[in-house]
Amino acid sequence: MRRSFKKLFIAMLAVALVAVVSPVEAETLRLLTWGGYAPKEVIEQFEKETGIEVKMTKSNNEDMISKLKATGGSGFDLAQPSQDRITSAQADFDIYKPIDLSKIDASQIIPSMLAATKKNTSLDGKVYGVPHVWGTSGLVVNRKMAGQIKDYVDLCGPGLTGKVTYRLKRPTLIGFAFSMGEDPFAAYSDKAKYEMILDKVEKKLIDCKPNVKAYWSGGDAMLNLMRSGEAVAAMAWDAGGWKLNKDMADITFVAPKSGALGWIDTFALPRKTKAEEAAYKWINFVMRPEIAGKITSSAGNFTAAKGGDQYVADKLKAQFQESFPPADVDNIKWYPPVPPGLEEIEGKVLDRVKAAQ
Amino acid sequence: MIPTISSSLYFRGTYAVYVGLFFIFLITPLTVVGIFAFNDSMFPSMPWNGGTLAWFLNETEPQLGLFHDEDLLESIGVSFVVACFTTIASLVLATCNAFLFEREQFPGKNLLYILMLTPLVIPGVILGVSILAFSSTIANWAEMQFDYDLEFLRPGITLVVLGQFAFITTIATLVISARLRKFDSSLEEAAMNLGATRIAAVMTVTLPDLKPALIGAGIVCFLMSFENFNTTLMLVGSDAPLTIAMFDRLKEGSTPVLNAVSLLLMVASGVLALISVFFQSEKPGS
Amino acid sequence: MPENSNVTFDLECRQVTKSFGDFTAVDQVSFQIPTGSFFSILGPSGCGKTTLLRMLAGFQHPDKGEILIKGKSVLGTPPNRRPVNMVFQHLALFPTMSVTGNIAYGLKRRNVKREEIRTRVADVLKRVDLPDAGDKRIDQLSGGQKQRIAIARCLVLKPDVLLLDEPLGALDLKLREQMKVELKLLQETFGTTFIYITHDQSEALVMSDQVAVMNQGRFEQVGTPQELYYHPETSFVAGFVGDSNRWEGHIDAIEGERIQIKTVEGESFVGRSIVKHQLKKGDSVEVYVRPESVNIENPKNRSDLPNQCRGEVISVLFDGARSQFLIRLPQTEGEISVAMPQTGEHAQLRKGDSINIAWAADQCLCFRRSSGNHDG
Amino acid sequence: MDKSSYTRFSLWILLLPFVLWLLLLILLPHVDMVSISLRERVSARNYTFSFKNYTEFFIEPLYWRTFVRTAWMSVLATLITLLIAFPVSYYIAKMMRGRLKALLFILCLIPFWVSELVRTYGWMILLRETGLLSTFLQWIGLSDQPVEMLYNDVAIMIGLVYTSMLFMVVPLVTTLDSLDDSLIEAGYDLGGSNWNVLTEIIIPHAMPGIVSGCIVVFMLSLGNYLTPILLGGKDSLWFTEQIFTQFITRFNWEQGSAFGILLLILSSLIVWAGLKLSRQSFTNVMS
Repeated sequence: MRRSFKKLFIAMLAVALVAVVSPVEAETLRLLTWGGYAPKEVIEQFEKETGIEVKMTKSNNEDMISKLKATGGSGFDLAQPSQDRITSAQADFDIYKPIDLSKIDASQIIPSMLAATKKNTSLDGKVYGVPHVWGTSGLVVNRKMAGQIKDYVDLCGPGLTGKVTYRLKRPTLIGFAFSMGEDPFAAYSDKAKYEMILDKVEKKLIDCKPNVKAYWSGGDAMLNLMRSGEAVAAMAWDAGGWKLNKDMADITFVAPKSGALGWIDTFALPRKTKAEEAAYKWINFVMRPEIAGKITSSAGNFTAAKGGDQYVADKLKAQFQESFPPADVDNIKWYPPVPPGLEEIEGKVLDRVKAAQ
Repeated sequence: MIPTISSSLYFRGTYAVYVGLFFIFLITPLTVVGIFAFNDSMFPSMPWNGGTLAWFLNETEPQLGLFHDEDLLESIGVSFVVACFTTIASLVLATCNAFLFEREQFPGKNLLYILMLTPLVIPGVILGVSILAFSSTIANWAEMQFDYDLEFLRPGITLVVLGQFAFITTIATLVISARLRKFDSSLEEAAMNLGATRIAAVMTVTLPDLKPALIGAGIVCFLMSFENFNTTLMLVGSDAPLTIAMFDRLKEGSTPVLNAVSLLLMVASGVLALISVFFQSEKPGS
Repeated sequence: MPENSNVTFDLECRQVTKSFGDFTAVDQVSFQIPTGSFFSILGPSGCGKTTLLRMLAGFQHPDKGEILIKGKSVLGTPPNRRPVNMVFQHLALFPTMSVTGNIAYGLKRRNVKREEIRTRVADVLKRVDLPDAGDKRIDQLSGGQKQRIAIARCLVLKPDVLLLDEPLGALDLKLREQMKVELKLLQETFGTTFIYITHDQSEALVMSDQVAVMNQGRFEQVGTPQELYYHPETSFVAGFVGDSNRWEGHIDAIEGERIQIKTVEGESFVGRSIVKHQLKKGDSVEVYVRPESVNIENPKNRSDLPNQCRGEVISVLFDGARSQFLIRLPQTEGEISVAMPQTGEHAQLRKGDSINIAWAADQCLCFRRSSGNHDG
Repeated sequence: MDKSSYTRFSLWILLLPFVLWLLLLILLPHVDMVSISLRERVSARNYTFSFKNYTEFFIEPLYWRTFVRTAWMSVLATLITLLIAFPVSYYIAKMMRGRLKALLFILCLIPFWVSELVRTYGWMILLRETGLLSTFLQWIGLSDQPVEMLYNDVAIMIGLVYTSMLFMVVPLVTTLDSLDDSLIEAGYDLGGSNWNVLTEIIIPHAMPGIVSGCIVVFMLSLGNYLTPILLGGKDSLWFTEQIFTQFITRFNWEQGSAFGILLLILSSLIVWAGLKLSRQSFTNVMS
């Protein structure tokens, strides 16, 4: 028996040692990204073409910043934060590395989006982001059961007790502010004004709480709630609405009256990226129109790749046009960069909403 | 209220029913998890759509089975490696600690003993957070001073192991100390008297005697590491252990593949439990 | 103890002292043990005998003094290098090993060759009369067998001195009696020097060539069992070795070796003084009389012993060969134990009978009262 | 070699790894956390010493409320666990014999062999609107529409009690097992009633087990994250969640550290008070 114990112990030691000693096989690219932005198919094609292995970690804006803050900008080789969240995080925590634009094939990218992103992600004259996927936040509504919902505030309407879901994150605050007739973006530079707006929103959200089934945090959670009928309306991303629409015609994405919130997710290099070349290769690879099309099909959102939409299924285009009549496209509110300090105020509002009963 | 004291049939009956209900309470959630691993539905919920093994074996989305779900399999691998390291490190230190506190006399021993026990009353979250904060402080300082990144101090497997090691050691120490306390130290003296050096005496006499405790503690360490969530969550890097991977999916409302993983875990734990029972009941000297 | 340079000593202690804080466990103990003898250290628990033994084994280090084995100091030698082996109080057989494993343990530590280990283990097992026990587990052995294995485990190493720490304590009475004899025989066949510590006087008296009586860290007396029994040199030895009746009193008169004592209760006894005590008239003394040295007088045929009493039987304590009468002395209400003669004489005495008892002055030992009292 | 230097040497060898572990993994991280919690961000990458993170806690009622609620729910969970576990432990320790006893005891350990996540997951499947209990209630006709039993305090409580049950049962069975039957028999023999025997013989004897079980269960509940989050849903409101939120979604380590320290102080205070009330010593109870 003693021998078997020794064997067990030695076996464990061996496993542990092998795990340590075994070198990282091929070159790897560690992606910190959103669900759907790196579909299996695309990864496989990239691996075949370059021999670089891709390892993907699903994440969201806050999580990306917090992970990179904790690692001091290491642990990942390429991240995909939204363009408005880059500069403040960079200023505070120094977690990104400037992009070498000469290594980006700019000809593949829609120039207006590239220019806008460049502008919004510049700090001290250095550019930290390149656009990738863009989309909007708005309403996902089960038209049969909650057809009356046209704007964010309608989520708090009567007869919806325990039937709606949204995130407890800053887009919700911004969206509600717009639908309550305020312009939070204009108040970005005026802290006092901004706080006043948020106070109003906070009250609204607390009053709204009985209507909430759950605060979703990941896209799939929202999809499941809507699909199972446990929720009939949600504040969510357009892509989620369209995905649901494919299976259940009653559910679709609706651009709210006060305007959908437009976001652009970017490519940003963590400061201590270990595979910078691979990261550039990946960026140039996924911005190819046919690859961009595949990503759009998987994520449900359009990309900043020139001509990417030719490869997108007609169904999605039709859904987009249905949700966004031309006037609504013009009405999209694009996020300006968040000045530092605002998120702290927002955080407290969110906490208070969460805690209210 | 013991069998030798008679009590009414009614009392005994009620008592037995109560205990029975308790065990139903204990077993139900686990049984349910296991059963729904075989439900042919996209959600781990009613209605029952008939049995299937798809959640183990199916090769394609959307009903991707466990054995083809690379992410889950990889996270099991990560958990396994982490658990191995944690177990080894905790056992080694815990054995040292047991000898330190049971055998040695030194000033401040009581204080150190209490400090040794403190991880039991530090919430796992805080332990994780504090280790994260401290390791980044050091790593940032090293980067400033020497322009060198101490990568192992950044969130990742090493830090996860360290974090788990911090509190699992205490538990292992308690298990091993309890056994060492019962150990007749004259056996060790006898060994030295028969010509063994102190180290040889410990290796040939004391450690074999501690073996059941070491195996028991090892299994406990392994399981605690494998199951840990709170501390790990704060320290995890790009390689997610199983609990973190499962939590990420659970938040999103995952498919019954999670039931499949859970069932697998239950079976594996059951086997470990049997091993430990087997070793504990083993007669000394065989 | 007489010095004798012709005899070789296996073990010699010189002025060995060991204190734990304020408490002196072993106080300037000196003794010598000739080769091949069976030496016992007898004393009540807490007298320091275990500490002394552990210093011999090397588990404790004396504060002062010198320990020599075969004439060489072993103070700097760690326990595992000392040419002594020890049989522990609870034997300390390794439960994780077989009998063979236990016996071979010390040989393995000396890197003895496998073949030789096998023959030596077989040989020693034969000598302790357990030739087939080699493959047994420790928990399969009886108490007596364990005892023999524990001794075999030490003797196979051919130590200069074997230390035994009350190894019979855990055994039941019958087995203990049997093991006493067996131990003595083992010692004789192996010819190894045994140092045996015990609080049981019978073990010490039966087995030993020499016995040291130890009390409060000191050796009170070293001698053969007979010397200790018949000629105790201190009141402690008198009280500890064998049974005794004890009184306190003072000296009324001294006539050579004969002394006249008046006890606290008022009895007058005639006793004998131990030479080295040099008692004077008026000194406080303790008086010891063994129950077995008290005669029960035939009323028709009185002896002329100097100490004569009349008393009433208040209890008959029947215990076979060790039966006693408890007798009250009516003048003083004092009590005295008297051994029941094994001849059957007086067997008819019952509670309430009155009898005459008497004893010789030589059987009535007087010692100066020591300050540290004990209940002998 | 001198014996005393020999043991000194072994002492240092044993002491060194322990002290390293204690310093590097327990003490210094907490010291560092204190120092982080005393920082306030002035501007980007520029911090100053301040108590703001602590005053924040006292000014903002929401943090207070979460704090008190967490402590209160944990105490409640501990008491409920004790009340449920005591009769069961007693049954196993004193009413059962031999194999059946061992079997029941091992059965109690089963939940431990499965991760907390799986346990909570099981309750989610049972309690959710589309779950087993809801379907069952509809099937037997007690309800005509799906019932949501998840996302409320009762669900949290069930989860907490379930998760910590084992840590109460094991110490209780161990101490009750060590109570000699003859003491109970003597209690009855001398005229005691069931109640007398329970309160004057059994409970005093089981006190160390009760206290150690309570401490562990309390700490586990207080530090729990998964159960309140997954079973509590939108109203979970748990203090550990605040800490996670500060660290992860707000990347405000300063505030998070302050909360962590406060939680640590709270838990130490409650454990200390529990020990004082029950007149037990920490070292005795925990080992």
